[in-house]
Amino acid sequence: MFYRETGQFKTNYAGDMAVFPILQDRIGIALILVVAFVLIPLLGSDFLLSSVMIPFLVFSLASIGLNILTGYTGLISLGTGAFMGVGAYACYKLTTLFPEVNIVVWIVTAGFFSAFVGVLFGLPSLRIKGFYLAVATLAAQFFLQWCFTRIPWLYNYNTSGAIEVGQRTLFGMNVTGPKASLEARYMVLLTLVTVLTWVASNLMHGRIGRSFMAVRDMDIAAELMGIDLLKTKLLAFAVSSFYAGVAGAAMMFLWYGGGEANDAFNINQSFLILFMVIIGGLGSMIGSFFGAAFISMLPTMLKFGLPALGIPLAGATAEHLTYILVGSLIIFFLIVEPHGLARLWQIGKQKLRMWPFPY
Amino acid sequence: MATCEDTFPKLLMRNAVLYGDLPALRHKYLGIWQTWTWAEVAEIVRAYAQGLQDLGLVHGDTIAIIGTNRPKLYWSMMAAQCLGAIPVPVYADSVAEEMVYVLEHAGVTMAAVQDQEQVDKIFSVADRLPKLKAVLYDWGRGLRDYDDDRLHAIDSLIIEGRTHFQKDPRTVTALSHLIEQGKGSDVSVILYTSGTTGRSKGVMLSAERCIAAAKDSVSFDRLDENDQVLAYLPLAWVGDHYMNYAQGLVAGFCMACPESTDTVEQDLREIGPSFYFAPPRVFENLLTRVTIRMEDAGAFKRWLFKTFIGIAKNYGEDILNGKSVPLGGRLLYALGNLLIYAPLKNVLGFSRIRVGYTAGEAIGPELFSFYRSLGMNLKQLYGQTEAFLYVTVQPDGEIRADTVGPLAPHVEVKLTESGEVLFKSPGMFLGYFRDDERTAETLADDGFIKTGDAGFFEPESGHLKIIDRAKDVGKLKTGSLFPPKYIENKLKFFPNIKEAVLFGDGHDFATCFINIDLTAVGNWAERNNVSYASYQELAGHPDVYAMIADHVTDTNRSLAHEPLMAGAQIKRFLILHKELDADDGELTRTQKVRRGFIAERYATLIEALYNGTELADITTEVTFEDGRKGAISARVRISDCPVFSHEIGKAA
Amino acid sequence: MDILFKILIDPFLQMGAMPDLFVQTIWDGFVTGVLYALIALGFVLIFKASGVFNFAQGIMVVFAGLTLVGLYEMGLPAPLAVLVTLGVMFVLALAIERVVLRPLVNQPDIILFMATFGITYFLIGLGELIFGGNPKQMITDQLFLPRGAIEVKMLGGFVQFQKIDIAAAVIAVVMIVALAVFFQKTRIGRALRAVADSHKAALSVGISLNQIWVIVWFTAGIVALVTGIMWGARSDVSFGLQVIALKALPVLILGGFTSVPGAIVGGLIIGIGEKLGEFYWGPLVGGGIESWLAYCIALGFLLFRPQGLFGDKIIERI
Amino acid sequence: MTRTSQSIQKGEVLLAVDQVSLSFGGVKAITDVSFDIRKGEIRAIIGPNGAGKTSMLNVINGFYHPQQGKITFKGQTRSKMRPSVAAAQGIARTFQNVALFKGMSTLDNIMSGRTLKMNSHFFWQCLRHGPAMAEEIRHREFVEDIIDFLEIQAIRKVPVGKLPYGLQKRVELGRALAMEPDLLLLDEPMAGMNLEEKEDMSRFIIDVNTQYGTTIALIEHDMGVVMDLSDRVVVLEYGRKLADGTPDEVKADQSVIDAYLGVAH
Repeated sequence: MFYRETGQFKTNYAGDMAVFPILQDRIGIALILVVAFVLIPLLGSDFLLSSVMIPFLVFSLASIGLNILTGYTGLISLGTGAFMGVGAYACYKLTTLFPEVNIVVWIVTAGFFSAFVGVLFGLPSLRIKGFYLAVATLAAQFFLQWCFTRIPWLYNYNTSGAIEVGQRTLFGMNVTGPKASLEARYMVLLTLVTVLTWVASNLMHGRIGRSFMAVRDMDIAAELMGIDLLKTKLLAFAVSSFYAGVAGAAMMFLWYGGGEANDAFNINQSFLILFMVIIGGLGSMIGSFFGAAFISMLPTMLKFGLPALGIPLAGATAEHLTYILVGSLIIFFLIVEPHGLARLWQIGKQKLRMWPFPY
Repeated sequence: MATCEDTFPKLLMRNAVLYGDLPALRHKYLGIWQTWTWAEVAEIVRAYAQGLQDLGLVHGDTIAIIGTNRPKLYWSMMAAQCLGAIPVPVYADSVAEEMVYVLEHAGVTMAAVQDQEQVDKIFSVADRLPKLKAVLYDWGRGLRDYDDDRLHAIDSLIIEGRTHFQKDPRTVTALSHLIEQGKGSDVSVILYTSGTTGRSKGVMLSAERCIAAAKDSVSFDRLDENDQVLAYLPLAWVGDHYMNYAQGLVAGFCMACPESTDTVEQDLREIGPSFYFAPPRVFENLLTRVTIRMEDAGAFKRWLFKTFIGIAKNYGEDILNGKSVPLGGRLLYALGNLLIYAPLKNVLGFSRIRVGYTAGEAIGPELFSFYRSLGMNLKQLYGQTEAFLYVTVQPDGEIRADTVGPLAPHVEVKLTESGEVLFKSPGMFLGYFRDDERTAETLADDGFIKTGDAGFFEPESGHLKIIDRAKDVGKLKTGSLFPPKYIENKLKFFPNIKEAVLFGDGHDFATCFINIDLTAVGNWAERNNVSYASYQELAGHPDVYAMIADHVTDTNRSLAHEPLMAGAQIKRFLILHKELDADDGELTRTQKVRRGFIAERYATLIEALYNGTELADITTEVTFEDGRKGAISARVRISDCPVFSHEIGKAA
Repeated sequence: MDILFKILIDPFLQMGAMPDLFVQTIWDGFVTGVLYALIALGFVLIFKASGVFNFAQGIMVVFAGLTLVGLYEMGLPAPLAVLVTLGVMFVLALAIERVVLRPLVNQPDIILFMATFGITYFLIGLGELIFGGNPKQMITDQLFLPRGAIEVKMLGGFVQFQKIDIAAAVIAVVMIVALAVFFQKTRIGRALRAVADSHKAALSVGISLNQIWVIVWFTAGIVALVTGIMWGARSDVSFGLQVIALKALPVLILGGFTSVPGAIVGGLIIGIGEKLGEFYWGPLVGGGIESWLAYCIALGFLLFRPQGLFGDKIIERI
Repeated sequence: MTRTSQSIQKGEVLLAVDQVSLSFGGVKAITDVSFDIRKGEIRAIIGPNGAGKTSMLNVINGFYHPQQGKITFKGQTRSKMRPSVAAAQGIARTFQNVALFKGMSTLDNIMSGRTLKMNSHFFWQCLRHGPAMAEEIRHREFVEDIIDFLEIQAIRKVPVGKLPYGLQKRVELGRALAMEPDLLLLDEPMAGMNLEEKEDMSRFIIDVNTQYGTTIALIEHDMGVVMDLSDRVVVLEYGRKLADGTPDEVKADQSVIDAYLGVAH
């Protein structure tokens, strides 16, 4: 309906293969970026930044990671939480060993560490498929979690046994630690997410993305076409874990500002992110964002929403109700649209493009 | 400068200078719109011409052009014209038998064709084309192991031309010289009209006249090098040659060729032409599909669509014609434009159309005003191949569905007492190729050309109104006027009716054959879960009969309101058991009804229409896709319809 | 060298040195194994019949246990409480079939898998809402379960057998036998087995797929209840249990998702294996390895037999 | 478009199957079968169901590993080989029941056939610029030729899952062609097609063979088609070779008539 595609034709392949070939889409993206980069930091309340946007961004990053593995390559993983953990602890060690190096550098570098670990635990994926693999990844989850708590070196022998985020600056501005302003942390995080999303979508639109999906859709055919299954799957694990790692590091340093593995990187975290991917839509970048938004904001909405609606809640009861609601909502969504919010979005968009026709 | 170009090659060279870097031609090929600027096209055409010359194409030779709208075929025309040879575009979908008549009659020495299919056709009849020296193909798939030394790839010809230029530069100037010498008075192209009667005639057109005519219409519609058109109509049809080829070269606008016949719609949407031309049939099918697709929409959307189309009906045309419209109306229309019209035009690929024409047949008033009311500047023109199209044309602001407008610039028209329209026009033809007899028939002694159409000028507006083919306008025994096509068009506006053929001349009342529209009725059948195996079965279905009967009755009612036509209401009709088909000779290649032929072929049915029987048996020979012949026989039901008296328009 | 000794030799010397302790460990492992097996069993039942990877099995155990205790605390006599709990489990099975399985029929496995996550969350919330989040004591005596321990003097030391553990083992065996009979002898049982092979076959036995789902989920519910009681009796009834319940998963990869005997053997291997590991090798790395050892055992195992203990070899076709 | 494989000339042996036997846990699928495929020919493998035709293809492209016998391709002899390696050496195939990547568009499916030929660095892939984009475009051009060749422009961007069966088969052929194979294995390319689709498909097969000089080995049930298309036919029955020769020779062969043609008609 708002689409005016008549006369938008491509005279070269670069244009035809663009990620957003339609003008109106490019405009839309531009608007979103403006809102995210300018309006929110200027006008957004602390509450919006701290309890909505920052969690949302961190989870988006994580679910993009898992989506690359599960959505695009068809390998289910229940170890995302742990891989995030690897990122967080790697970043912690790095920045304590080399405090002078810019923290953002370390947050990204941390990703490579978890990528490496991801590859290690991805090795079985050649022989194991489906749920067997899913369970196998639980090994990673529990083993790594155990390491985080049992190897004091990882948390610098803090008595708390937790990561304690120190003061770090970027362009002379505090971006981590207690003194860091919400806006600063938000901007750093947002930039990270934007860039990494762009990279991920580039990868998925190219040769690598295609071989991932080939493995997902019909691994035998893929192999007979010369796609090396092991290499491809391991690459998927690497990329996926990289994103998870960065997300983990970002979570610790830009959101939590310190914390302990058993709370931050436990099995539930892994499940939560798997939810996001599935509710959001397997094999869809934008789906990862939808899923992250939905799952990460739901509890907040309930906690503050229900009282606003005049339903008085004791903290505990709210907690329980949230569980019930989340559970029911998940089932509900799976029933309405098993292909996730992304599919809904897609259908809606198609309708707009075809308006006034139904298809 | 603008005056001296009296041939198309000269125009091409001019454009190469004037609009060197502007796009001249686009072709959706290999997934993207390959684009050539005027300069590039000129270079290619020159090289191509050289190649043709080396193959022995000379001034006065005829070269057949067979295929869909593809750049290389247009270049073939240009290149041939550079050498003073005469391109003869031929309908690509004609079966070999039909094609050979034209090729034979035109005595072609070469043929530029699209692909293997056409090559095979030509070679299958090669023995009857003694002069045939070479066959040039655009798309080489499957031709790899053909060993016929007459076969050449157009590409390789162009390359050879280039190498020849490099080898000896004198040829370059020689060619330029040849182009310069081209005389505007020479025959520029021969267009074979698939005559509604008998064998098709080769209309010879001279370059200077073509260009003169094109210049008039270009300035009339203010077309310029920034316009863009989609070339999707048959090369052999005057419509394409005039609108795209001639006007394109004169105005220097860009012509886009679709990727394949089954992607035209998509390509239209991508290109978004600013100048658009289509026969009424196209608009008709489009509207039918729009209606069908909207029926599948949700209740709310359907309501929205209905309401705002209604609003458009009320205000749309007036707004377009610059008449005064109440503010409320304008606001509603603006809203409708936001919600429905603009999006709809966008989906159809009409958003950018500045000027749109329809011609070739009278267009149903409702159909016509539907598109106009959307804010699309659709106009009518009346023309002929012999006139190189324009006889009359509607200027902006003077648009009406029921007329074809006042005279086009520099056109003279006079009417015989029998009402036949005669004209003289800038683009008028030189005569029929190798057919002086019929040329004489067509030319009135004072040099005017007979159109064979009956019409009259509306006194107040001076617009020409075409009723029908002069010889088709008949009288019923009752003495009242019987213009079949006029009534057929009324019928054909119903989405469910694809084709209608009226009979009545010399009878005491009017009757008609109906062809249902398989898409529309089929869709209806689906929604009312009426199951059917074939067109024949669906056509015979009682519910379908009932539905069509309603349509006919409505038509009668509207006829009753028109003094001239009231007598010609339809008393009985039947639904044909098969679709009328060009391959069976029932339609022309431009999908016009061949009344006479049908009358013979279905004589038994016509008889039944008048002798009052309920059922009639018929056996007809049909030609299948692959050219095989077979026979189908059927029992056809005939149904009666109420007629209305003129004064009150109630059932008599 | 020294480290190699610590890993490869030393533990076995210890075993030899104190055989009574060794036996003790084995026994503990055995009992835990039995309970793992029970959870896995419920899981296998469902996977066989409805192809659903039921993540909720663990929480069903907790939920069953909680309900039982909760009802008792509300004043119902124990036996009645048991009956009512069974009723609840049945209603639960019905509800799941109606609300979750039926609408999601023919969806990809992963979707159903996720749905069971939904169920898990729902049950956690519901359970805590009704019975509160804090741990409860299992009503051992009221259910006539033995307390205390038998000390057996053997191998130059004392080995302690908790009565409740023995009971657990016995009951587990009884139930497995019962199930086996149910599957082999009864009409429904046969139908269930048929379903595992092909859904058509089941219908031919004259039972609708939906009924079958209710039945298996209910059966799984019963198994859950028993497991809940046993676990509860050994430690206490709390949501902490669900993480332990995850241990059923490695058991499953070991035994294969569809094999009942696999579940049992797998359970025992995992149970014993991890106890031994924890006891003899754990100290080397600072203990607590129970949390992941099971998975690593299973994983290592999978690499050599991807189809699990009792699965058939997979021949890939095109 | 095919780089005609270096050493081997048209008419020479491209692939030789020598005394190959294959069995699954005791069940014999193929019993010492030998035959060869010459460069540039269309070779048909026919036989009743369960004659081991598909297994034969699977052996040729390394998906199954024969217990005995050896395969010589382009002069290199091997008994075991990973499918991906076989693909790299220039063996492509289509499948009996279409094995397309359902989630992807026609274009992407065929593009994925180019994977082996693409090698731009991961770094550039991340940016999707410079070398990566250049490479992407280069191969897009190549793929577009195939799309044009197979006349599937209209469905270029349609997810293959939505396509009718006949078209899917065509896309699959396109994907195989994208690999520029020296040897193209077609497993029942016309199964479940109507007459018109069959005619199209055989036209494409012949065109591929003549245009690109690709050697083709195909399994097909439709006797008429096989006899028209192929230069030579090998007949299998119960995993054994029954006959081998030109269509006419095979048609004339008594054992074949009894075993196969007999029952077929």
